[in-house]
Amino acid sequence: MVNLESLYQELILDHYKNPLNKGLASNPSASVHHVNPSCGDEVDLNLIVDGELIVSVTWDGVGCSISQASTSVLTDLVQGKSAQEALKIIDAFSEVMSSKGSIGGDPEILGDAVAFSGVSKYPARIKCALLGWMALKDAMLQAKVIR
Amino acid sequence: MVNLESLYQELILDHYKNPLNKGLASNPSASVHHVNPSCGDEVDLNLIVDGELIVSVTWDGVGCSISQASTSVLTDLVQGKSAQEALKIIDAFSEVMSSKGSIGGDPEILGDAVAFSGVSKYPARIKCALLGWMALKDAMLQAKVIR
Amino acid sequence: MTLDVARIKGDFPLLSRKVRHDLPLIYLDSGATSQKPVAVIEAESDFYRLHNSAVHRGAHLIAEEATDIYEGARIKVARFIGAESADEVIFTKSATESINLLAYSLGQSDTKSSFHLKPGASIVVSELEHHANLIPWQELAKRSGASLRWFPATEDGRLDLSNLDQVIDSSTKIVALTHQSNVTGAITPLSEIVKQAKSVGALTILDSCQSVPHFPVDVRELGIDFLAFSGHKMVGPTGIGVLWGRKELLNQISPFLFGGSMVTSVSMTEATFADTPRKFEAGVPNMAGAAGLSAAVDYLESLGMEAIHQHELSLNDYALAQLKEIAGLRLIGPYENIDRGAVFSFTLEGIHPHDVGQSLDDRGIAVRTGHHCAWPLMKKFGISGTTRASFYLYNSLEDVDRLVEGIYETQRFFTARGL
Amino acid sequence: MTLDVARIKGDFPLLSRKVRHDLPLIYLDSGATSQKPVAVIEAESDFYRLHNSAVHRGAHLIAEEATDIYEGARIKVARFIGAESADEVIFTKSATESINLLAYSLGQSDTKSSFHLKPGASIVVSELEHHANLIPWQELAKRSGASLRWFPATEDGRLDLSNLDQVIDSSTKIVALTHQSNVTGAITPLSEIVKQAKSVGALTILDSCQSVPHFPVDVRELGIDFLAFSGHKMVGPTGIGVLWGRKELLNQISPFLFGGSMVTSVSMTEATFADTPRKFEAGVPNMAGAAGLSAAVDYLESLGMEAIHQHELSLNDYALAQLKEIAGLRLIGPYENIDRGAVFSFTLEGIHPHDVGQSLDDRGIAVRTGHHCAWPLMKKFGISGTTRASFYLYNSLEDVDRLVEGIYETQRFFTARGL
Ligand SMILES: Cc1ncc(COP(=O)(O)O)c(C=O)c1O
Ligand SMILES: Cc1ncc(COP(=O)(O)O)c(C=O)c1O
Repeated sequence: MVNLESLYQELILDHYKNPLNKGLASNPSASVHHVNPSCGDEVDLNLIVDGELIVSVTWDGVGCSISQASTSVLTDLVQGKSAQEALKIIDAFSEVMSSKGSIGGDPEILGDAVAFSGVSKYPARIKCALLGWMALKDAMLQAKVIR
Repeated sequence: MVNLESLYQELILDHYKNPLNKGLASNPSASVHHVNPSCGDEVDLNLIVDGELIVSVTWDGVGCSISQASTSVLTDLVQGKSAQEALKIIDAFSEVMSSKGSIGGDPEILGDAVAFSGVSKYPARIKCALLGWMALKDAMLQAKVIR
Repeated sequence: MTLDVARIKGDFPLLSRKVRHDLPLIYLDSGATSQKPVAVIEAESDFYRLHNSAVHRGAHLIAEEATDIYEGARIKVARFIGAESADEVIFTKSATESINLLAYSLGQSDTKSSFHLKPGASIVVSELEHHANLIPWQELAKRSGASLRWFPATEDGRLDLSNLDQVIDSSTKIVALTHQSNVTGAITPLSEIVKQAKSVGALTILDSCQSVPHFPVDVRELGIDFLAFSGHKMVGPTGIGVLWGRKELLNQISPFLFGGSMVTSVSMTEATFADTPRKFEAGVPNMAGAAGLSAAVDYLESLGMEAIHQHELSLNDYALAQLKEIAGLRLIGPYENIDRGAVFSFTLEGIHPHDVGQSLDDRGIAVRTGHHCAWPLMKKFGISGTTRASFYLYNSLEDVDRLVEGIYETQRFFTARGL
Repeated sequence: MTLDVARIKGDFPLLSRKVRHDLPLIYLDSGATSQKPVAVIEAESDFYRLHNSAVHRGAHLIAEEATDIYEGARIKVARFIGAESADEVIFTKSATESINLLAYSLGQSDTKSSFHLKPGASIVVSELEHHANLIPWQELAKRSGASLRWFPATEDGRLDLSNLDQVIDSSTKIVALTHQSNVTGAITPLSEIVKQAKSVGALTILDSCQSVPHFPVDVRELGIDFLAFSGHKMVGPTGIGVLWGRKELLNQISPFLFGGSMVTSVSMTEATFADTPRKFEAGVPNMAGAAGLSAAVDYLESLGMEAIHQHELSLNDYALAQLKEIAGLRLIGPYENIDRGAVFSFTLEGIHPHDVGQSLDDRGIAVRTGHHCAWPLMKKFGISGTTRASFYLYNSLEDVDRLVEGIYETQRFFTARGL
């Protein structure tokens, strides 16, 4: 049984208080707006690519600590990676989220995002954790760097 | 507990085999068509009045023994009565039908129609027994001999 | 017999009821609604006792559990009918709602859609339809100006497909047919119909109220577009039905009921809608009903749909042989045991169906009488109604004997009284 | 306290559930759905065990019993809300369906009808509406060309009626309002509104999802035309709702769902429809649900609706006094215990509602978080959601203490972590 302490790890609340890459950069290659209709959390995300390379992911949004922190961690993680690498990271994170707590996630791939593995025990919060990640996937599709 | 024998009394089956006043008279004061939508039983009924007096009630129809016999008994019973008297008979019969078997009915008022008292134990058949009776009431309303 | 009926009867509490004159009940009215095994009854009550909470809404443990149960039911139903994904399964209150949902939603298709209905377009049904798969299309035809066409019924109560490509032609947008007639038991041969519908670009909609409970149904194999059925006829609870549809179609058509849990955003003047299945499930759904339906699917699968079908074929053989022998009995439906379910609608010379039903009821045999919500079919056969005995997985050959005996006794009773 | 809450809790099996960390459950989410007493659960299962059969259809004893139970439920509900006759009570699957039924049916009113909607006509709602009483009217406005108007919400989450006769004017055909807000708990003062609606000839429709379960409601006293509510919020089963309407109006408006048991005659091309309530209840209904709803009404009446109301007023007094004291807590709804139900929506400075809900859940306290299907109201208050604790007849003063304690602990937990 996960407890509150292990769910709200320091890293998560730190990103919530001091989010990275918040504030939308101009002239994005793709720009998306995603909502979690069950709670009203929102994220706007701007993606700038150079060829296959992710140059910058900036965002703005309102929402709970989980959705905001996980978007912050994500944007930091994928900066400078190729679109394919980013997609692998997103897929790995999605797998952790749908594992009901059985997969902790590989820190080599997921970096700080492993801190969110406790969320997968709380079905109602999974969508929070994935909000920014699904937005980025969508943006990459729009920018045609993945299919 | 009513049994089949007491439900299907000889009188009922006799009227079913040899219905009275079947065949519609022409030039009616009022003419109605009633259906029991749950089983498809139908009755057409023509009423001829002279002032307040019921001169003739003729009918045609298809349906089960209960609906056909009870219409036959009815038409015989009200012939020559005043509309008010007929209404009293109809109300008395309706009361028996909604009594769930607790009221047998007054033979002075209901005549042969007391034979149908067993029907009130079978909710699904009450509408059969009342089909012609409700048609006559409707016809009397249309002919404006009752309100 | 492939099913152990004695054991199965024991699973259904109602079947040990005593009825008139303290007689044991012989329940032959499963075409109207089936009885429920203990497992289904307890799935509902366990939901209330342990997991009741509003799905998709709460921020707490019980709400998570309720959501798991509800979405688990969706996955189970999807597998049961061979759907591509659970998103293709929409829970409604009944087959009636499922079909009306479609009729309203398709009626909203905009002018650019290939399903847009206008004068000149046609909707195809049949003379065998239950009112639930007839009146919604009559009303849609009226609203849209499209015309309603139908396959006639043959003498033995099957679809007359002799004019297949005149009935379904290039004007046809919708073909909505029963998969098994609730009156005659005839099972609709689908492959030619679906082929023709596909070739003209029409949608095929199947009313499978009387098929999904009785034999294996695989929506992908059938090649149809939509399918509707009710839980209560397949040993499941009342108040829950299913609409299955191909996902790309469900995502194209408009929502039907509007309210909570089906939106992506809402302002005072405008709302945008979620994808299927959410967009079709406004409001707090029948969660206990879904739990019960899930248990019903488990129950049916534990027996095996093919075994249930074989069981009904055995009942058919046994019943048809005896019913044929009864003088004055006219079967409304096929006499041969091919492509038919264990449903026997009949008339008895000189005795009205209502009186037949009453007499059988007096002997503990529960049947249905009347037009069976298929009034046009009655008119076609020139009758005002039939007596219908419909069998299911808990009925035995002895139940057939009791019915046949009851019919003979009924004839004797009324003949003795001069009918 | 007027209710013996300890004894009442014992009637509700789910309330003795243990949740996270083996804590006893404190259920404060009755605004989403209520828990069910044993009497309701057993009414449903008894229906299946003893009386299950298709109502209005069979020719046999069990069908008679099922019909008696189903129609008995209708009579009971009619008395409970003060209807003139049982014919005024229509069973639907939910309040959501009830309201959509009205929106579709009224939208069909022909041009001669005084309810006919066309450009220039208006429909009135409020900023406090649940999506179920908002989106159906948005859609009707779109379909008909009528305009949608609304009463704004005041700072304390009530209806702002200061412009009553500008909002409801001679163009108004429909006034559809919530009787008690599911977010703020504010109870709508009806007499002036109904008077104004009557004076302009508009229909008044009440969404009483949050009122009928909580205090005495008498439709004749209120002078309204239609009323909608759900069984599952009033200790009844899921999958059953009610639409009440004045009989002469119900007989005037068109049916909504088409199918079996709602007709007087049917041919291949045309059908004619029965009177209310039959014409609105196509198909085999949720019979077990009706049996359960009937038992729910019995249960509520055994406690007394006035006693339930007084109980909630005591909870209000107790809760409001403590919630006021919590620094950083903003109540979305009235602070004073006048015309409000025991529903407390709040935000906590610096902590998102989702995180509040998660923390309370971890302490065994079940609340709801988010927009509560009242998104426009959230926008009005400039927030993305609230945490909502909603109380009912089985909640005690101790439950209030647990909530308040939980809020303080939540604040300490997150403050200690720098929020
Ligand atoms: C005020 C209000 N109206 C309508 C509804 C919709 O009720 P249901 O989902 O039972 O149809 C709800 C509950 O969710 C409500 O609180
Ligand atoms: C063939 C058929 N279609 C539709 C229906 C309607 O089903 P329900 O009343 O459960 O909506 C029935 C059953 O009554 C049926 O037998």
